[in-house]
Amino acid sequence: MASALDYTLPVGAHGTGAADRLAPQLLDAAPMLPDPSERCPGVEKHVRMLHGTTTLAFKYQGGVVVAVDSRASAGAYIASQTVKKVIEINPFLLGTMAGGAADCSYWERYLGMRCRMFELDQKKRISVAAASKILSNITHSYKGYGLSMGTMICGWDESGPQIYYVDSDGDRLHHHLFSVGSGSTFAYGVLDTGYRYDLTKDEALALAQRSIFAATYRDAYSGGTVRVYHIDQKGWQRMSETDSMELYFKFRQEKA
Amino acid sequence: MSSIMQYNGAAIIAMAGKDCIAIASDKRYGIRNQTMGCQMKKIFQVGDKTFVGLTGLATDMQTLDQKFRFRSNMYRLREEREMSTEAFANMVTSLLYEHRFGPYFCEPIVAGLGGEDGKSPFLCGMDLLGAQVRTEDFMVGGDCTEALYGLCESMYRPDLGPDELFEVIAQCLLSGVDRDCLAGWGCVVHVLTPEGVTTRDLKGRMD
Amino acid sequence: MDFLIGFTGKDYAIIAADANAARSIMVYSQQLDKIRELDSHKLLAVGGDAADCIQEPEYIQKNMTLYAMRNGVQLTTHAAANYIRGEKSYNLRRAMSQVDMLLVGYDEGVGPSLYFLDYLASMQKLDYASHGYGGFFCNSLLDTHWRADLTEEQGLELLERCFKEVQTRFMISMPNFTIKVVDKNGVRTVERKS
Amino acid sequence: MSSFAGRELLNPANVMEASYDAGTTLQQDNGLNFLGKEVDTGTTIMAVQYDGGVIVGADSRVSTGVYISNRASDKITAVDDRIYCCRSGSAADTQAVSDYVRYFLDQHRMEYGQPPKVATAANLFQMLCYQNKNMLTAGIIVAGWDKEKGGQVFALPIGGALMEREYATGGSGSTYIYGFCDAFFKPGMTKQQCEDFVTKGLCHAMARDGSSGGIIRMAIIDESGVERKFIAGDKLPYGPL
Amino acid sequence: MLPSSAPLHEALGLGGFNFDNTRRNQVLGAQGVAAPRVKKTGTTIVGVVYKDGVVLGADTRATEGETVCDKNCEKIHYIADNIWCCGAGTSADTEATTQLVSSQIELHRLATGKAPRTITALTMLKRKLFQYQGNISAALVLGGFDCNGPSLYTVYPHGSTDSLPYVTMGSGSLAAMAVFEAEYKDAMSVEEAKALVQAAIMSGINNDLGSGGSVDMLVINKDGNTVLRNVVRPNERKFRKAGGYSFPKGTAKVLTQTFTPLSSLPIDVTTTRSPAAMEVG
Amino acid sequence: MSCTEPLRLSAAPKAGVRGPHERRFNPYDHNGGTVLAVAGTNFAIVAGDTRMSSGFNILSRNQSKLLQLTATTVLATGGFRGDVSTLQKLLKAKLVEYEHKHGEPMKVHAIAQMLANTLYGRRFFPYYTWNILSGMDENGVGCVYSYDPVGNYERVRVNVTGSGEPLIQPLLDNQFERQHQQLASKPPPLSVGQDLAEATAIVKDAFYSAGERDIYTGDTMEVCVITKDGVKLESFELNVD
Repeated sequence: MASALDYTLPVGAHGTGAADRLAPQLLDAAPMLPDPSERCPGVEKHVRMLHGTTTLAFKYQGGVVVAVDSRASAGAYIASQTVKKVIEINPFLLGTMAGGAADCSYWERYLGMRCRMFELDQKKRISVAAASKILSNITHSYKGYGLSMGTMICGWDESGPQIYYVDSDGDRLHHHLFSVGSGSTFAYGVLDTGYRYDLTKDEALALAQRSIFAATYRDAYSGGTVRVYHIDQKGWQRMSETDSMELYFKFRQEKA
Repeated sequence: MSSIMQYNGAAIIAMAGKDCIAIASDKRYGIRNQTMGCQMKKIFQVGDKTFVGLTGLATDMQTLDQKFRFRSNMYRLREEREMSTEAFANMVTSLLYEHRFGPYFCEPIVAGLGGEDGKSPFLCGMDLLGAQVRTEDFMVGGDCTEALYGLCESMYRPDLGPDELFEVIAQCLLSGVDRDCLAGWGCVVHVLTPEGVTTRDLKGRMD
Repeated sequence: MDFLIGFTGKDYAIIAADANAARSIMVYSQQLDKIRELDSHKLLAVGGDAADCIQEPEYIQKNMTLYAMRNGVQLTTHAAANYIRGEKSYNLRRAMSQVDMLLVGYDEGVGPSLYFLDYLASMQKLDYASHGYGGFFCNSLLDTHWRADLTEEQGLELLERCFKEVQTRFMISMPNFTIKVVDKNGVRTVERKS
Repeated sequence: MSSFAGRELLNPANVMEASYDAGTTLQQDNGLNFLGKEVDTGTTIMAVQYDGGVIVGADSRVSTGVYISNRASDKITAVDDRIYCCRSGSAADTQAVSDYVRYFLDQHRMEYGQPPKVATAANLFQMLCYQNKNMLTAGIIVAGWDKEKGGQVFALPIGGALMEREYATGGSGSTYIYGFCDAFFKPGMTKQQCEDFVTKGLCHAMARDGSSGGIIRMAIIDESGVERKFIAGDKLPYGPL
Repeated sequence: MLPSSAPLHEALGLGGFNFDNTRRNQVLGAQGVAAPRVKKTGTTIVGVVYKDGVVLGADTRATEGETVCDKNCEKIHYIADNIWCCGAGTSADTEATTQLVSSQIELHRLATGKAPRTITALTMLKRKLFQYQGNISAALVLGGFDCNGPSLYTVYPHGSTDSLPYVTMGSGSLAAMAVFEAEYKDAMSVEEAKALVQAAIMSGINNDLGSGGSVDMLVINKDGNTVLRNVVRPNERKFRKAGGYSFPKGTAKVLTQTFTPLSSLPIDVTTTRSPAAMEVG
Repeated sequence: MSCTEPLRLSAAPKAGVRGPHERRFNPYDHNGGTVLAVAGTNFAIVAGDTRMSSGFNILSRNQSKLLQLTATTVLATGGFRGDVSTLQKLLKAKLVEYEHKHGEPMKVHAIAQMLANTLYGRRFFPYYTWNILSGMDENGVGCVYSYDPVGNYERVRVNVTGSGEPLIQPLLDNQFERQHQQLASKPPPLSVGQDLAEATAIVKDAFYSAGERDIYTGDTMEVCVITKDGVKLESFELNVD
């Protein structure tokens, strides 16, 4: 099969076979490529970055909860308030987006295709570990080119619920709780305090929502809708999509 | 890279109506991307019929507010009369231009009622060096001026009454800050008529 | 790298700071008190440039004492906050000092109050606030758990949660914290329960 | 992207313009940056002694970047009745300096009750240019006639040196006619010979140098007074001497 | 308390530039924050000498970056009744500089008892601009009519000046100069001169994005001056949505509302409110 | 004037003096302009201005930014004109190829994904273009896809991009999303509630407002109305300054 891309990217013709062909590691430095920002004022207004973002995922006794905000900013300008930062890779796998919106959505879509190929090839579902490894191999092969991604691959496989963090440097971590993005510190504050492994499902969903909301309130670059997903052995389910403005006034009323 | 004018974030609109003016601001106090509080005062009443809205660096907003108050109070003591809105605007200009080579990072908007009858709207915006822009319709300031210009340019109509003016300015500000990361977290609108000032807090997005 | 945190509660205000004195890659001491008692009912927590953190609050404290001696009356917390802001904004223009501050105080008839001042001399009266990287972890915690009617015990408990969060997530080790409280009886230091 | 980090403290133009550097190309650096770029008389000027006086000549082009902001300027400025200077370099600087010199020479004439000497004027120019050399871009030729020494030419290159010469050329166009001058200058020319020499020289410099052009302006200074002449742009005597 | 921050300079009203913030702003700049934009007049300004006087012209657009911040500003500034000055560059600088010279000229007129001359204004302007070495970004076209007849000058920010029968300045100067170079003739009538100036400004408005709005003109001759504000308004908005946008009362959600009658307004808000109610000092 | 005490002309440092800087060829330019699209319940509106500019200069007053791809899809593209033309050519070729292969024109959602892939294919040397794709979806509802230059895309109700984006988008939000209008009805899920006439009036008004304030938006606006029957194009005069 030809390259997944229209034009061959500078490196990495990623084959679709089970064994990943690693791209040649000859990148001492990023390639000297033309950059529109040198000549075109306001280029940052147009390339959608999810630098300001809050995403989180954690494991608990009932599975995995994934929650995200929905803002894409370009400088101080809000380019979109309705970004879907959870990418539904397949019925058992979710990916989150932070960093370059196009990078995340393209490569996670590509990952979906690779996971499907794996299934057809092996007659079984891919593990979360393997899926995240494919992604981190890709990002590592493009290291230094300027990709920007901070993503969590979450899912349920034979070993149960799993969360892997993969970023554009090729880093890949396995843990039970992550938050990624500029608002992640704020989300961590609420999350760490409220987190226990034996949370009930409702508590877990509420905690995730509350954590993302806390970040949308404090972090200028996070906002919009708080989306919460839940993954258990039957696959993922979209649990709620709530405007953070509604949440603010709801929580304020609860406090009063 | 963000500008120093976006360090704390602000958005202000002033509009002229029929024998009234409205001036509105957001309420966020932030430090870069972190919102520290959402009760910040950005519009200051410096005289009976004069408001000044300040956008820019918070510390300079507060310093300038004090200087404006000092000067307008001194004027009142010396002259035994209120400073007219126009005189106040000119005072602000000269104060800012005095700091031409080390400016306050602050762009004021002066709005008030004046003229012979004491109820003609007066609106004046300034850049941080004190160059005045006087308009008869609306004036915007802050870090989402483009959004506010676009909204006001379409939604503003001349000769609105105080209540209609309030609704228009409220829509302009609420929709404007919705596209700006650094402003919002609630809005406040003052409507000045020859009878008095109506101040309203608006429900806005808090993200 | 300092971490300051404070909030008002029911009839008291509480303020805390980490106790690290560090430079470059090493720690000199983990017993440093960063909260200065300005007078009987006011506490000022400072963070930022180490030298400025000694000079600036000392200067403020001495001048406030001088004012009280000359005029026979102490500044209210509000007045003190404005005085500090004025001094800071003036100093900014000559010798860019880099000190972030939290001021808490208790005044008869007003109750407890907290003022937030950043190194650029902008000032806000807030219910709860924090400075430093720790704030990135704790502000959301305060947003979620702070209430106007927290008792002192609840307040201390909330503080402990914040400390724990900072110790969990923040890269720099902060083993010790100073906690001080101001209420109608004046200022006092609170020992952490081990 | 550039910030205003590391820029000069007291240079608000830099500070204020920083945002343009950072984001926009509005401030065109190719042509019309009339605020940032200084007006520059990229110029050909010359002054030549002849038997009985001096002739000073200059082109008339003044440019701001690539834009000709004045195509008929007069770079020959009188600082006294019979003392003229030709200006090259920054228009603002040379105008300011020559204004000062004219003022000092006026005072001087009143104090001493007689016309100042050319050397006096040249020395005043030298003092101003040398003492303010850090801020001035001024290449000046002072020429004139006085009773003591007749026609004289002083060259004042950028930096504030002062040299008396039989003839002097200056400005960006002068480099094109060094050879011409070396070949055709001779001491003790007649007025007509000298005039031909100056017009030919200027004309060839203007033909080759992009920053010089327009018309030729001249002043012929001798005991009888000053005669101003100009040669229109379409009448330039380009060609062999 | 020590009066360390006593604004002595301010209390004495000494005037002149104040450099208090300069160091602070530099330090802030070194920390990597960008400096803000200032209002500029991208501008086409022109002047032409005709048989009996001078005609000045200007467009009316002021920009802040790529946004128009004033659609109808006045760029022809008053110096004296017989001397006017068009300004391009940083708006604050052109206004402050011309105002200052205007008042100096007035004082000069009172001191000497004579009608001011254009060359006097020119000298004042060029001295001031040269003193500040181009840091005051004002590019000016100065026109006047005095005992020596009409005169027209350009003044550049660094303090150099030119005198010509027709001049242009600003970002639209090329477009305007093209019209002048093609159409100018000596000893025009006032009508011809006005038509020429209008054509030059229109050329700037249409072809230069930094210029726009309407055409302002001003004629100065021995009889005084004639201000021709907005003589042509070619860029009036051509379309508005019928009926506009109306929002019935109650559209926006109001959380709290207070009314303060004007007569009872406190003079100094802070002194009358208890500290507890304060938000900012 | 004393010789020992130098006469200082000015203490201010000279403005506009900058160090040397490197110049390189850059294959990008910023040509300004604005495009927008609105999805209605049974129509879609695509609009764009026709000004093409560079710096302070207008390069063309009549350069359309709209391209009809199929009977009911229109692509609106702003940005660097060189990349716009290349992208348009490439897309047209791909659509023809698709139609030959599959015997039917490409559906709008497929075009949307194909465009995203095309843009991302140049991730490291991007087409500096911003695109809005609009058409009718399989249910006969108008649809709008908004893109960033490297191919992130999203289906939205309304979108505007280009130099007028920050001016127009909040107005469209206000009129079509109505978040802060507690008395107004909320829009349907994928489209706006207004009818064609009302939506067109708002779009036109938004462009005229942007033309007032954005220097890069002007000359002519083209409005394309897409219905199930096809595409209708109208033009309106904007300001020319």
